[in-house]
Amino acid sequence: MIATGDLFPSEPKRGRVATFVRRHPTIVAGGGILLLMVLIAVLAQWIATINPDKIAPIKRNREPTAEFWFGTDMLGRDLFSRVVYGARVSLLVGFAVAVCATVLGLLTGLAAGAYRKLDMVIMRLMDGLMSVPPILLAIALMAAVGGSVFNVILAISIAEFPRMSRLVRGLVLSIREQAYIDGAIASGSSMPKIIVKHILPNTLGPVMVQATYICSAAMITEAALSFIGAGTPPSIPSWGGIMNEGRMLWQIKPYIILFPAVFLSLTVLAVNLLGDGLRDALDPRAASRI
Amino acid sequence: GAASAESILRIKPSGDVKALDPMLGSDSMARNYGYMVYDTLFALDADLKIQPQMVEKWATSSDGKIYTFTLRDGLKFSDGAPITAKDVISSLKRWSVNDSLGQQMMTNGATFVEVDNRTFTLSLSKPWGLVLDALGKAGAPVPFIMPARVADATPPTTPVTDYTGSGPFMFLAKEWVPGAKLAFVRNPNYTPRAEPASGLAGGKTAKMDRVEWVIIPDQQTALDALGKGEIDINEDLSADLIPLAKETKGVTVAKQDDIGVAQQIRLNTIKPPFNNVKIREALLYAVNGDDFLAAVISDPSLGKACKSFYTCSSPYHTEAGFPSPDLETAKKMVAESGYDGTPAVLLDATENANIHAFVTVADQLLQEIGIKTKVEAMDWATVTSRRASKEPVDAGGWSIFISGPGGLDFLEPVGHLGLRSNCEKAWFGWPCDADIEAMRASFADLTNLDERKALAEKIQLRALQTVPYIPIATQYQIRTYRNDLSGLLTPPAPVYWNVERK
Amino acid sequence: MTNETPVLELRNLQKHYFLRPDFWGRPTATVHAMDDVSLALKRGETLSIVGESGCGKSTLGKTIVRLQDPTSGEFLLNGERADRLQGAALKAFRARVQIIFQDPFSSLNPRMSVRETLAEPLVNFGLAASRADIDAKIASLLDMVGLPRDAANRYPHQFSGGQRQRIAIARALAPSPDVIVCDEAVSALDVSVKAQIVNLLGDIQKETGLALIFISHDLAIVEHLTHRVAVMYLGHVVEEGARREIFGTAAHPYTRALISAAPNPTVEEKKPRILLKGDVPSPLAPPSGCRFHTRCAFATDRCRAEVPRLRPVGGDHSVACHYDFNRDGVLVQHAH
Amino acid sequence: MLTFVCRRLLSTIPVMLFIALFVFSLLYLAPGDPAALIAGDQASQTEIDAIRVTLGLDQPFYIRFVGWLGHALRGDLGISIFSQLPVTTLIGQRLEPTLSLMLLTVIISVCIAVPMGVLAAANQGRWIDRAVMAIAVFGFSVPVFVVGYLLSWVFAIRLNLLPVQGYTPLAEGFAPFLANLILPAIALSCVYIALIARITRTSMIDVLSQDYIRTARAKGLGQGPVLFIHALKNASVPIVTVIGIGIALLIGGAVVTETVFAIPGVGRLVVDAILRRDYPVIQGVVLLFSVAYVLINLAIDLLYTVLDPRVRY
Amino acid sequence: MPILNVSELRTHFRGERGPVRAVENVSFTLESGETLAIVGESGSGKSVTSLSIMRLLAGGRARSSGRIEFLGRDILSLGEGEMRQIRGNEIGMIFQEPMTSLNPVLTIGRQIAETLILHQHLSRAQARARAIEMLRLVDIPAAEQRIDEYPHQLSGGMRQRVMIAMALACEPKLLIADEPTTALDVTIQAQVLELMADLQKRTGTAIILITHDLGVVADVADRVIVMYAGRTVEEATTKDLFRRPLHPYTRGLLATIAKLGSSLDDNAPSRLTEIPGQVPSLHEFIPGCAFASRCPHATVLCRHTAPGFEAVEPGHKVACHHVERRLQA
Ligand SMILES: Nc1ncnc2c1ncn2[C@@H]1O[C@H](COP(=O)(O)OP(=O)(O)OP(=O)(O)O)[C@@H](O)[C@H]1O
Ligand SMILES: Nc1ncnc2c1ncn2[C@@H]1O[C@H](COP(=O)(O)OP(=O)(O)OP(=O)(O)O)[C@@H](O)[C@H]1O
Ligand SMILES: [Mg+2]
Ligand SMILES: [Mg+2]
Repeated sequence: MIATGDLFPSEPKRGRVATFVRRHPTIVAGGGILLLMVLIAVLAQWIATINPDKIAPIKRNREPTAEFWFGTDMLGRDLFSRVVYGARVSLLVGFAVAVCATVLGLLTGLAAGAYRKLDMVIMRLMDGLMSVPPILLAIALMAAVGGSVFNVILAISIAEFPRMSRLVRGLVLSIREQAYIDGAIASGSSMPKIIVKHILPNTLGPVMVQATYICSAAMITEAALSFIGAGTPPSIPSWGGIMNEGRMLWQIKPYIILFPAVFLSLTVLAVNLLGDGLRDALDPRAASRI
Repeated sequence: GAASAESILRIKPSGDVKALDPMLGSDSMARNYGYMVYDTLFALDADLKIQPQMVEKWATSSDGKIYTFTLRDGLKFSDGAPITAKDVISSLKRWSVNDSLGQQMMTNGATFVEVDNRTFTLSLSKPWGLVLDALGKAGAPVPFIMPARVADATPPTTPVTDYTGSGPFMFLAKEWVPGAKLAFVRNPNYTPRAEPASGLAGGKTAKMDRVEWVIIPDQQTALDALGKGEIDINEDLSADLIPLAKETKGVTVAKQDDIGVAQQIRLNTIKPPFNNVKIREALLYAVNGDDFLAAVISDPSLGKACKSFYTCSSPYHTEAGFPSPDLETAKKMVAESGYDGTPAVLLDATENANIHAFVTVADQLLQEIGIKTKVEAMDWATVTSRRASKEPVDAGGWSIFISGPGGLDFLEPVGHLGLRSNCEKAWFGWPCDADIEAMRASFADLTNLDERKALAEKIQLRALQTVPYIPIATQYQIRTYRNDLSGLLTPPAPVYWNVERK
Repeated sequence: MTNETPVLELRNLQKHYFLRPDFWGRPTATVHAMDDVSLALKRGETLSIVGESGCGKSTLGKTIVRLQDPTSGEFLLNGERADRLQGAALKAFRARVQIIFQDPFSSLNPRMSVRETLAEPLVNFGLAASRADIDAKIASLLDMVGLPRDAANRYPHQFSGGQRQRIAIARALAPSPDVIVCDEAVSALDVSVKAQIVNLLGDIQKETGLALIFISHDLAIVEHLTHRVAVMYLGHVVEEGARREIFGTAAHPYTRALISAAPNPTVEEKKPRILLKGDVPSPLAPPSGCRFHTRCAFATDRCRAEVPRLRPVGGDHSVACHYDFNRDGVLVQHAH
Repeated sequence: MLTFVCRRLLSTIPVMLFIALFVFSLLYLAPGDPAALIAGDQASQTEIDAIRVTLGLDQPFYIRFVGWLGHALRGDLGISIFSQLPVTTLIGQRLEPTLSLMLLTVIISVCIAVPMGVLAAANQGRWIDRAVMAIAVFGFSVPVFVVGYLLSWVFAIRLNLLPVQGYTPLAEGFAPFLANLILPAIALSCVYIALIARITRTSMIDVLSQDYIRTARAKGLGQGPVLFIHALKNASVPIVTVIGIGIALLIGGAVVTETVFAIPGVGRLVVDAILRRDYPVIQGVVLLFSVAYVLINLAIDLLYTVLDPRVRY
Repeated sequence: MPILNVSELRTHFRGERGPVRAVENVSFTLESGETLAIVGESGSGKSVTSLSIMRLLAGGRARSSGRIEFLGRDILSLGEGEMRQIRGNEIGMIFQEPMTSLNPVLTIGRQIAETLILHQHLSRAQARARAIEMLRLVDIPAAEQRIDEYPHQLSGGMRQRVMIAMALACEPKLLIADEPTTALDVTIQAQVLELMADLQKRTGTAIILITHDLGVVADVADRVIVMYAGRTVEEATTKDLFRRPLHPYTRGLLATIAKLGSSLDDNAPSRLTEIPGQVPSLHEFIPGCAFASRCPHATVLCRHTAPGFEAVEPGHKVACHHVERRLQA
């Protein structure tokens, strides 16, 4: 007489992989594409058959064919090879900026959040840096220090890290309010130790998510910088650079822009998806929602 | 309905005018601006012959040391004030400071004397054959005539801020948006000559009420704007867009002028590796202008790799002594030159597609003939300061930069920018050769064309030994414009009088 | 009772929070969170602090474990001044006075395993010589709080609320302190678990002679486990005494109202509730005189003007009220 | 409140000083010589040097900085090395296009992104949410110039509906003004829409799980009032914050957009100035940007008090 | 006719690790003017039961079965539009946290008036006047001024009174109060409970009072339902339940709870009675009695067969296989 049975059909049992895929489709998709891009970048030498820097003026501006899959540019260089090698610059810039900005952001953010006295100074400096639009800062830096991949990374990192710093500081301030920090103080931990053992690990979730956004923003900024001619030197193939070189021919030879644009968009998309996925996966509230 | 509305000509110029003062330096955009706003004493006609412009008549003393000029009657500045000999003298003095011909004129002891309102004399300490060439020169800086109050008050190193002019158009300072827009209206106080317009000479009749220069940074956007009639003229179309331009309805694609620009590889002759003349010579063998042109243009009519230090259209053009491209010889020469392996630093102004392409080709070429290279990417602004450095290449110096100055400065030996070999005073790269300098100086004294041609050839032969720079090719600038325009002139500087809408 | 020195003694302890800095950064508002509190705690004894939300209970707790510095006044641990300690001395002090918080969810670092959490005080206070020593000590701590030994390798989210509170207790016990402050340590727990934890604390106290400061607003639980009670109202201690005195013969009108308002799970006949009117005033602008006068049915002009001092009213019992009341809460006489 | 505003404004002075010094030293370190650019390609070193002296570019760093600072404090941002026009004039000319572009972008973005985010949040986990988020992420991923080119190709060239370039001041009529601005604003909106839609969604999801939303539902309110009256206002603080932060990004995007669509705005002014080393202009624009940033953020902080009665300064 | 008749209500959630059986077979009836208390520990399904009645559980993730008859209508089969007519109009609801249950950015006046405009179709002015009246009714001093204030400007007790005013604005037949006083201080709690009892006397509204505080139950409820792990284990009049608890869990619960006055007969602190063990996870399907794992009297039968929820005396229902034994004892 008592009704039993579940109101929801019981879910089919899945393997761990299948469960992960079902729960975090964005992480899987984003991670997958990103992995592919990393592979392309790492294996560029073997994937690209033609030297990307080899100019051949007679073969300039060819449409995509079996020989030149993505066609050639105005110097007759093979676009496919350049796009493949371009993955290196974009990914390098993306990852390196993410790492630099994260490290800088963590250092300053933790210091500001943990030590009241530093807070004012650091945050004013960050305000200052933030009030200059990243792209302008980057253009100015590039003008000052010259175009090289390293300088692009430096410029974008300087422009991006204040945001990370603010995020970390905010996290630190809220984590400091947690009772376990008081518990750690009562357990005799010193402030540096608390920062390292208690605060830092608990900022990592949001920081990682923010890092992915910085990574994607950096790739876009790199492209924009290259696009206005203030980015990586054009001798190094980068997606933004290829687009910049091809932008004039956009209406006659749209593929010159389109191929690198698709690669860039895919990569940025992948990193963004990964970030969104991570955010959902790491959100403690998501976890407590069962 | 031309009668009803104001007629406007909208032009996308080849670049922005950096400083609104055509006498300040050799910026060609400033010169183009100058032709809109100012007039000159003499000017080149369509056949590159010098014709009087503001001058009504002139005479030379028998010893060739005193010139007397009389201005046309009724000349007025745009503010209505009459143009006097005093204005002319002040303008010429200001001009001569920054112009190499002007400087030569001054070293020949030039002094100006005002005779009356319309007449003045120019006396020289010794005869000098280039007086009219100097006063009628079209390469920047051009001796434009401005009010004496402006010319006297503004040092030749500072841009003027009073834009009162003597030319067919008036500049509207109020509407000026630097970097974006310049507007001109017809100068009501200008009296054109009676002759028909020819080149930079003749009757400069402003047939449009208003001319606007609209700066559009993106080439593609500019061409689209032309196609849609948002602008009427698009100067300096990128060669790669020519096929698209040809497909665009209602648009004509044509050469801007027949002189073109002198694309060249400028070498730092005082620091290794190119202080070694053997290596420079090897480069003469290595460089094939056609290969370079192929990197930027598909249409062979848009450039010419004439093997000469003089531009292809120059009367002195000669290929005498010029080697044919031969990579093997070049390699051999480098091998024998005692090259110590110092890498050549190439300055790559990446925002300029042409320069970047040439640098890329040159880089590959140098490597092929066995010279180590290092390409440094930068913007043009950095190039302009970097090339002034006389440091060794590994201490912020340089070895090569690519430049394409207007061909006007490469027509004849005296005004020749590239051949100047007066050491420190020479153009960047500082070639140093007394022989060339002596021959250039004596060139001015010759008046006979054949003698001049012979001397020009001798200078070239000598230059092939000293190799002050490597000429690549003459490249023509392309102008596209709406089909409904007529009367477009093709002098070495783009000018917009005489243009009207059909 | 003997005359031994109290483990912990508070003398006129005061804590103000300064808020809303003006243009020059000077505070424009002061929260009088704890004013002039004097209390003493003996070894093996439980002192409960009761009172309504915001009356300064947690402020007191945090101050005596030196999570914050008092504004004025002093407190002594085993007869020695502890309110101004710094550096090594402060660290040594921390080992003697521990704290357990209300929320078992936020009081443990979610990223640290139970072992790491428990090892932290052991390492910091230099109480373990080696890894093996740490493991042994952790095992015995887990035994003490009734958790399985394999709990050491798990993380907080793998435990229920009651179990987490046991971990927190184990952490507090790790340096074998003299005093543990329990700030609402059982308030967030379910009834059936609450009993388990209260009993556990009692057992440990019996075993180790630990002194407890038990902060709570649950009067029934307090009455069950405590030796002495201090009643706070708006930062002041209004009444203090052995639990029998407080729950049997409360002298302060506020204490009486508090006890009568506490819901009692019984359907047998109860005394009528004393209903207080109005709300607790803001500690930003505490009322003059007796801070309770705005809600007190007996308030007089004197109450509005003069701050009553804690005065003994027989035995182990003091009250801060100008007046005396009989058993039924009727005003009997002028006292002072 | 007034105290708060004063404090905020005063505390920005060191920020500005820092920025000014930072940019100034950056420029000082930068190679490139405006004198050489003025003098033109063929000029000799002596001519260039002469120009440099008249422009005062030969003076040491600190003298130039202090001089600039002294003038700047008096509201005089100096004179452009090239055009010889006051920097304030130059900026003034360019302000309207840039402000209009940004304003239109913000309006378009907010009008599209907020409903998008609300919709996604209200349907969290369903396909509609996924679709909205996919669009948003995509907006992030495509560089603004690619969008710009595509838009202008489709609407200006193929369909011949709108001009491809240029700017018409508002004074010359709203229709031509809008015609010139709509494409660049849409191109620029992409990133911004993505940004706002994302934060709207997150913030709304947060708010929708709050107790007072349950209260509103328990009162019998329908989906619309619950989302737009009860939830959105609560979710607005982070949204507004992001809109503010986004304006800094917008300025960056504007630089590129202004180039593609040939809009004479501040972005192009500063890029040109950087490429030419027109120091006073760069300094002036950077100062303008930091002032704008500070004011925008101040405005947003003040807006908080309107949006959330709990916030008081 | 009873106002509310809930029979065999079951509500499950879709969880990542399979279904969460939050409510399993809850049945009760409620007469008008009556106060029914639902007690149980945290997670026992009290709130889910009330939210199921209001149909306020997020669609898609939650499903209910059984029957909820409100004034003869089956709530579970009503359309969303009809349901909205009931919410706030015929059934009012008060939530636990007065701090978070009021919208912080809207004035309290607006929040009260909103219901009136929606359901009673009053004009703004009328609704405002009525809102002021309601505030007076719940003893908020200076109601005219307070009405334009925001929730954060009120104390916790006042906020809860505003919640009550809001819930009662349309004079609902049924008021569901989910832990209305838990977050309040004892002295304030007493005020609020007094107020609710007072209002009920005046309006005759039936009340479902959800709480885990047996002290509150003893003070205000007519009848009590005890829930454990989503199931009802005992239902009785308040007096019956406290005097003669029949289910082992109820007994345990009553024994566990500290009662005031213990110090009067015993001088030293005393141990409280414990119920050993933990509440079972709602993820597991429990075939037998949910309390079996912690019950000292549990038998094999208890572990395998769920006991029915049956009346063992008039008005006293228990879900236990061994209740007879206890009745005899
Ligand atoms: N860090 C702080 N800054 C400013 N005011 C504070 C701070 N901490 C506490 N207060 C204020 O001090 C007063 C006392 O707070 P405290 O936390 O001690 O109360 P409590 O008795 O523990 O209350 P509860 O029962 O709610 O925990 C309160 O008014 C509180 O708002
Ligand atoms: N939205 C939901 N999704 C999944 N599970 C839920 C959801 N809401 C509640 N639950 C689960 O349902 C069970 C019953 O929850 P409910 O809120 O009814 O408990 P309660 O008796 O009200 O407890 P408390 O006294 O803590 O309020 C809990 O285990 C809870 O985790
Ligand atoms: Mg507290
Ligand atoms: Mg509940």
